[in-house]
Amino acid sequence: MVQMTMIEALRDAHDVAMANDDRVVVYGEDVGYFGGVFRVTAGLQKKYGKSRCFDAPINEAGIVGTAIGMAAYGLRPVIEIQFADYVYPGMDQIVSEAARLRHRSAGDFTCPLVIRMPTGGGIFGGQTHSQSPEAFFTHSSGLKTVVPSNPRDAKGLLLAAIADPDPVIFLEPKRLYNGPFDGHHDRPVTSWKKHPLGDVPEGNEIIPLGKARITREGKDVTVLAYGTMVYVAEAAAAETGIDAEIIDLRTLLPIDLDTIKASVEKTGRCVIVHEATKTSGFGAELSALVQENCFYSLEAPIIRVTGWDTPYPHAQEWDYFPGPVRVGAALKTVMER
Amino acid sequence: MVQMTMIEALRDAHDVAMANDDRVVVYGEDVGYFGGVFRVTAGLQKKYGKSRCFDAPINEAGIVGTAIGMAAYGLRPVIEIQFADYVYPGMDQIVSEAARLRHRSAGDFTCPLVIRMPTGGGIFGGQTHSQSPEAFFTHSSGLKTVVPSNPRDAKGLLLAAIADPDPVIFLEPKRLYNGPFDGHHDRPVTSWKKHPLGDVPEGNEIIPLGKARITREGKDVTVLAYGTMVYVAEAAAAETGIDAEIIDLRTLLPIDLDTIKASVEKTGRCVIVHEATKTSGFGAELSALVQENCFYSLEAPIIRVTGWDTPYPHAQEWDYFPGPVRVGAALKTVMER
Amino acid sequence: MTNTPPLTLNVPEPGCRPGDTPDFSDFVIPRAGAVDRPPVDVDPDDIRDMAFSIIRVLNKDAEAVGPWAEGLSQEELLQGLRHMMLLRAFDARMLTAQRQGKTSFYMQHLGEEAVSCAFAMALEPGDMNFPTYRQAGLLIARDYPMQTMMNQIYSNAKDPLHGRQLPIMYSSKDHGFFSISGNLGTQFVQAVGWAMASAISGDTRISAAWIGDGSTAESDFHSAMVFASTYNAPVILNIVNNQWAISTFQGIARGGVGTFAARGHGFGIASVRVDGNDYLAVHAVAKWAAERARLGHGPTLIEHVTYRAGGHSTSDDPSAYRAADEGAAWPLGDPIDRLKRHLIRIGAWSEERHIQAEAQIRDEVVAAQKAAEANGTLGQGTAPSARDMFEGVFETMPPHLVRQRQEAGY
Amino acid sequence: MTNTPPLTLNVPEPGCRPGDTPDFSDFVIPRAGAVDRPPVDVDPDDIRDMAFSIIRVLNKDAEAVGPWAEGLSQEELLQGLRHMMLLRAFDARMLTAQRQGKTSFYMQHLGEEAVSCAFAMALEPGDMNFPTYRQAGLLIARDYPMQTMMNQIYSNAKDPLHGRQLPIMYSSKDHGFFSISGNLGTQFVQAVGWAMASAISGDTRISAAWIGDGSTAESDFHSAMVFASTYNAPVILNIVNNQWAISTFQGIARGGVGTFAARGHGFGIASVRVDGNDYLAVHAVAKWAAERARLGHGPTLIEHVTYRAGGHSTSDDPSAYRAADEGAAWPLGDPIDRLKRHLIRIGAWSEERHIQAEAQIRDEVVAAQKAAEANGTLGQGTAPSARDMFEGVFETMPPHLVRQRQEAGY
Ligand SMILES: Cc1ncc(C[n+]2csc(CCOP(=O)(O)OP(=O)(O)O)c2C)c(N)n1
Ligand SMILES: Cc1ncc(C[n+]2csc(CCOP(=O)(O)OP(=O)(O)O)c2C)c(N)n1
Ligand SMILES: [Mg+2]
Ligand SMILES: [Mg+2]
Repeated sequence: MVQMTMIEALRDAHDVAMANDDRVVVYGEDVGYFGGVFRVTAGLQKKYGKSRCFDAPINEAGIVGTAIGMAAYGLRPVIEIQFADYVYPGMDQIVSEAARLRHRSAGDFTCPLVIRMPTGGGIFGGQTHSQSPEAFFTHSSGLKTVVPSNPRDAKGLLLAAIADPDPVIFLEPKRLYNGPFDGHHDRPVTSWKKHPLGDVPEGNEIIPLGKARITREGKDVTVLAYGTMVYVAEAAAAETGIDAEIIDLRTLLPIDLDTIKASVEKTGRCVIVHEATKTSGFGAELSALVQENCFYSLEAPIIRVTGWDTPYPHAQEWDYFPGPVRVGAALKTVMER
Repeated sequence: MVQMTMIEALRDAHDVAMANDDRVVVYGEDVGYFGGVFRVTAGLQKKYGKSRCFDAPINEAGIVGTAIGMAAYGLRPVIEIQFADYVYPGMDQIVSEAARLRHRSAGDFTCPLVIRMPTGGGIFGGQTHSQSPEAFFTHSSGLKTVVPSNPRDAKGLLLAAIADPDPVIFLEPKRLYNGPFDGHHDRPVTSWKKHPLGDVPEGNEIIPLGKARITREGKDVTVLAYGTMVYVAEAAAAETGIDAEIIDLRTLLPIDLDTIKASVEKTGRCVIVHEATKTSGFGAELSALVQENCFYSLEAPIIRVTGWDTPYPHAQEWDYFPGPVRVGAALKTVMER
Repeated sequence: MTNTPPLTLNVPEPGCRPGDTPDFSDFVIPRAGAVDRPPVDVDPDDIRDMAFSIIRVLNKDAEAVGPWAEGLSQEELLQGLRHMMLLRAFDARMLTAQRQGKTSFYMQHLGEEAVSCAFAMALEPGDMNFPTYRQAGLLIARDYPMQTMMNQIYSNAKDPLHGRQLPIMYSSKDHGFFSISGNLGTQFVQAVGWAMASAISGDTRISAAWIGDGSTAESDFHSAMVFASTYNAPVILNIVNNQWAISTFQGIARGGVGTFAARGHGFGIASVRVDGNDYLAVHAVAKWAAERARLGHGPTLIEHVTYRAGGHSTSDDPSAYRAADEGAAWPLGDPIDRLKRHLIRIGAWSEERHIQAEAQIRDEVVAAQKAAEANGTLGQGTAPSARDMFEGVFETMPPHLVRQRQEAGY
Repeated sequence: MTNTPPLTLNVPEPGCRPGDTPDFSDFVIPRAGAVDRPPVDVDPDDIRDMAFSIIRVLNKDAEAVGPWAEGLSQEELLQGLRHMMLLRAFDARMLTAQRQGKTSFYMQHLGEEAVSCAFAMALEPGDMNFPTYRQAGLLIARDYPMQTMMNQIYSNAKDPLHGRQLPIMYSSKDHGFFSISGNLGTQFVQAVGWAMASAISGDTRISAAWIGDGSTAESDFHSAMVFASTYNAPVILNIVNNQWAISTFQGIARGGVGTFAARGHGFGIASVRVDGNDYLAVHAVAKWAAERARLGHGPTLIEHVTYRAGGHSTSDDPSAYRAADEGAAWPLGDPIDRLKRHLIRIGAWSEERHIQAEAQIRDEVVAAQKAAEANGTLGQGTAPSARDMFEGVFETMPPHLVRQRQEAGY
């Protein structure tokens, strides 16, 4: 085990995968010589050469499109979209091509491809460095969508994503790159270097996709969260004293329905938290799933705490961000009903 | 009143809008000389000249992007995406630009723009002529999303969309272009020319966005549907004898929550039907909204009847399409619980 | 500049619309043999003029002339003729089958058979095409079984794509034929990625990208050019300029530039035009481009100048937007007729043999069709299972799809 | 072809990385005055060479020479100098303010001031720019209040964009400055649409599109070229080639072609390059392009050749990827210095007056800054209301946003 930040853990996953498998190639904007604007790929070009880690032209459609061609050839491209906010030009290649290649060719061609992108806000990045577009991906059949919340998961899930035979969208909550941010933006954040989840196994240790993790057991209410919101939920539980069971979904699709069901059947209550815009966000799917599967256990309406249906604002960032106060209020409300 | 098919009604809406307002310009692939592959814009170029109705290069990003520039200039572009399946290359311009221009410029620039596209399956169009991508739009703050289900609504809602000061996504269920298809693909479809909803008011009669229409009153269960599914739901109600209240949402965003709430509070049950892929489809949002707003009225779990989480298949079209048998089964299930 | 006249919008118009007399007199056609054949390591900047000319081999008298006339044996030419005739006969039968309701949709190649048939023979096994819907000649010429193509078209029980795809959206990795997408342009940049992968892997295989004239307007065309140029990818970038994109003439996509091939100049890519109705020319140019790619000289952009003699698809009626006799006036002639006349001229063929061959090919196609129809047609006879719709979305079916499949009753 | 050597991937590299000695000896710079000035109705095909040269007016001795040297009075030149100095001083203050935590982010123009400042003066009121984040000179030169820019940068209570946008993402319709997007390239094609709208409306106004060298790789660049070319839109398409895109040198975007301007050739668009550090040259070329557009001769693509002397943004440290002294070695010099020397040479300016002007401009900027800071800085003092975040998503707030605003407590 080595103590790592999330950036280091992601870099390590790349390193391990590239060392083990020649087919793994890594590219994206500023990814090669410089090592990425968040430095996730720093050092890889030097170590593995320019044809395995390189800078790409600023063209997200081209980055995804060429990666699909490479995956069809037999390589295992791992590409970076500099910010999740910039994925839309690549949307057609992702939704119409990567997601459907195996199915439409009946397995004649496949698309083992990982598309990494920093996601979420909390860094005063304004509307184009803060978005959480996961619902676009979960609505596209043929994609898996992963959101790690700590260095250990980041490494294990990224290794699983790279090993996966199908395209995986890998969303990295950038506010967690250095430590477990809980939404208290006026307080310092502990570094992963001093956190148990910063303790990362060496080598090729995979965390399977599709398995959620209960980060806090509780009996009062189930909180479904992922990414940064896991820590916000933990803070809210601690601050309200409500005995919440917090589930870090880790993989949004395929979703770990068994874990969710077992928990909601136990608690009878459910709060869903995400940073993305509310309407048609992934929380809607979670809410629908919970009510379809746990209707008779539910003692109160499910509450969604999410970003608002507005662009992500710059100055009003903390009014937009679903912080511990809003999550705490939802926990109280759901307990009072 | 004139008896019209949906195509004719849409054409008439264009005609009225272009005649009344010089700022209305219409373009898209094959839209000019030929009048569109579904002939919605036939005759407009001849009547209004080549600079108000013209053919566009095959570049959806460019079609949307230029339209944004035109809207910012002060025109009112109405553009056609040939099939909704081809909107993804234009996604960045829609989501990042059209949807956010007013907000990000604090009203300095606005984007009154209508993006029309034929949507839905049932024509053996395979995976690239059948999709229903409405959930992508409802998740993007700043867009309105409209789905008419008959000629009268098509005209009135399109006129409202063109008059709207903000960008509107206008999804036309292509299976309804000629008549109210109810999913019984082995039976002939009545033409709109013999249907009361084919009776379309002349002139500039607007149907306001954001207002649902109850197409069938009932007391047993509320069915939330839009587009083709309205007729499927009607058939299912008739065939099962279940006294369903069927709501044609017409506008998905802004959603008419009042009408939904009043109905579910009355019936205590809810079935949601759409053709799009289930996971993160608009049905998820509807389900979440209903359970948030009507939790204490609900006597049974809300059921979603939707397309499956697979690409839209060619040969298995009727296995994918949520037809009256599946909707009827859901009505029975929801009544038995 | 304050008193300038009002601006006006320029909307390009084709020379001829229904009711007009077709007139191709503006269309400059160099004589066969006129264009030089540079070495494959030529600097793209030194052959800019080739983007404004047309490489042609067969002249009016059906002789093969000039520096691009070489390399194909009589046997190969006869084979080429057979491929094109097969494709045309195949198309004719399938158009009829569609009209008979045996399938939902079909797209033909009428007039464009040389492009894909000749190109196919210039690649090596292992190379990969990223075709559009109008290059079935790549399969026919590579002996992909017609019956299998028909099984796909009929979405029947033997359809290798299990009924999932629209008719003609074939896929065959073994035949160097990438799965066709219904979304225009996407494959153009994927081909570049495949070629980059080959280069990354130290392989010797190359890829070929395909796009229509209208679809060059798509953004993925640009992505392909940017990546191909930057990484010097071993790819052949084919534009099939058949003059029309459904109802829209090529001027709407091409704008103010003389030719589509000229698009390559903005990227330093070697760019040439070829007479797409001249089997020998297409083959020679394809060979040259393949050699360039394989020897590490990078991408070549080829504009195949041809004419879509039929409708866009079975859903289209071209008489609504172009003169009925425009095809007849098309100055580059018919590819089958031209190769046939050449073969007769060199004494390798005759009118009689041609008529015999036509009959025999028709029989072959009919036999394949019968066999395919024994497996069912769309909605008739055995069909791919609904269960199969849920398979193959992922390698391993995740729980939510298992649940949905069960809910669907399979 | 079976025994060909393995392929390899070409990954372009800049001439110089940290530790290397900068070397621009490959960079061919024509002497000032060398490039012809064709009439505005020139056929784009006749000036293809201009895409491979550089229009320059100021020579080594700071004289204005050649056919592009004309038109600007001493007063106008002094004004130009002042605009560039204002922009530089503004940048310096705001960089410091960002370091002091008064805002989250800033992007400067160091070395590129001539491009936007000179261009702004070539347009007419009513014309519309679609800028990127590095053309604030368009506002400064059009006398947009610096204090308002700072209010935006500080997201304070007087921010015209109500705190919604990232610093420097200005918008001012009245100043012909379209709302800046954080997504690269999108505005390039929107500008074409605006120009098409002007033509559709029989207006006389034109638009100007802006994009960086790296961002020309984006697909929207292609969309813009296709639409501008097809409809002959009255638009000026500006590429600001400042050699770098964050850490990526221009070769990654440009690929195998000599210049970015050459991209226009594939579309039949008049394409020229200009010395972006030469105020007079930029102004003259912009005037020429504007006249072409306004007179209906269509789009012009201008590559402004300049150098990003500073970091990409306040989040960037260029020493990690380029030689520290690369900027100093940049052969086109500094735009302010060059115009200053020219003005001194023609007797309109002096070192003393320059020093005075610098001090005075600094004072002006400081005064504006003080006034802006009185309205608050990011997170300090009065701020845009959270309530305002919900406003303006639509013209009329729909019920779901009213509910959310209430839920949020506003
Ligand atoms: C992204 C996308 N947009 C639009 C379409 C609809 N469409 C199908 S074929 C076609 C015309 C293509 O013309 P061209 O590229 O010239 O090819 P051709 O049919 O002539 O071979 C159009 C507009 C599509 N399939 N995909
Ligand atoms: C669609 C999109 N992709 C990526 C980015 C991230 N990004 C911001 S600026 C930049 C570099 C742009 O370089 P260039 O176009 O040369 O402009 P310059 O900064 O040099 O003025 C990148 C990659 C973005 N803003 N938008
Ligand atoms: Mg074509
Ligand atoms: Mg740059």
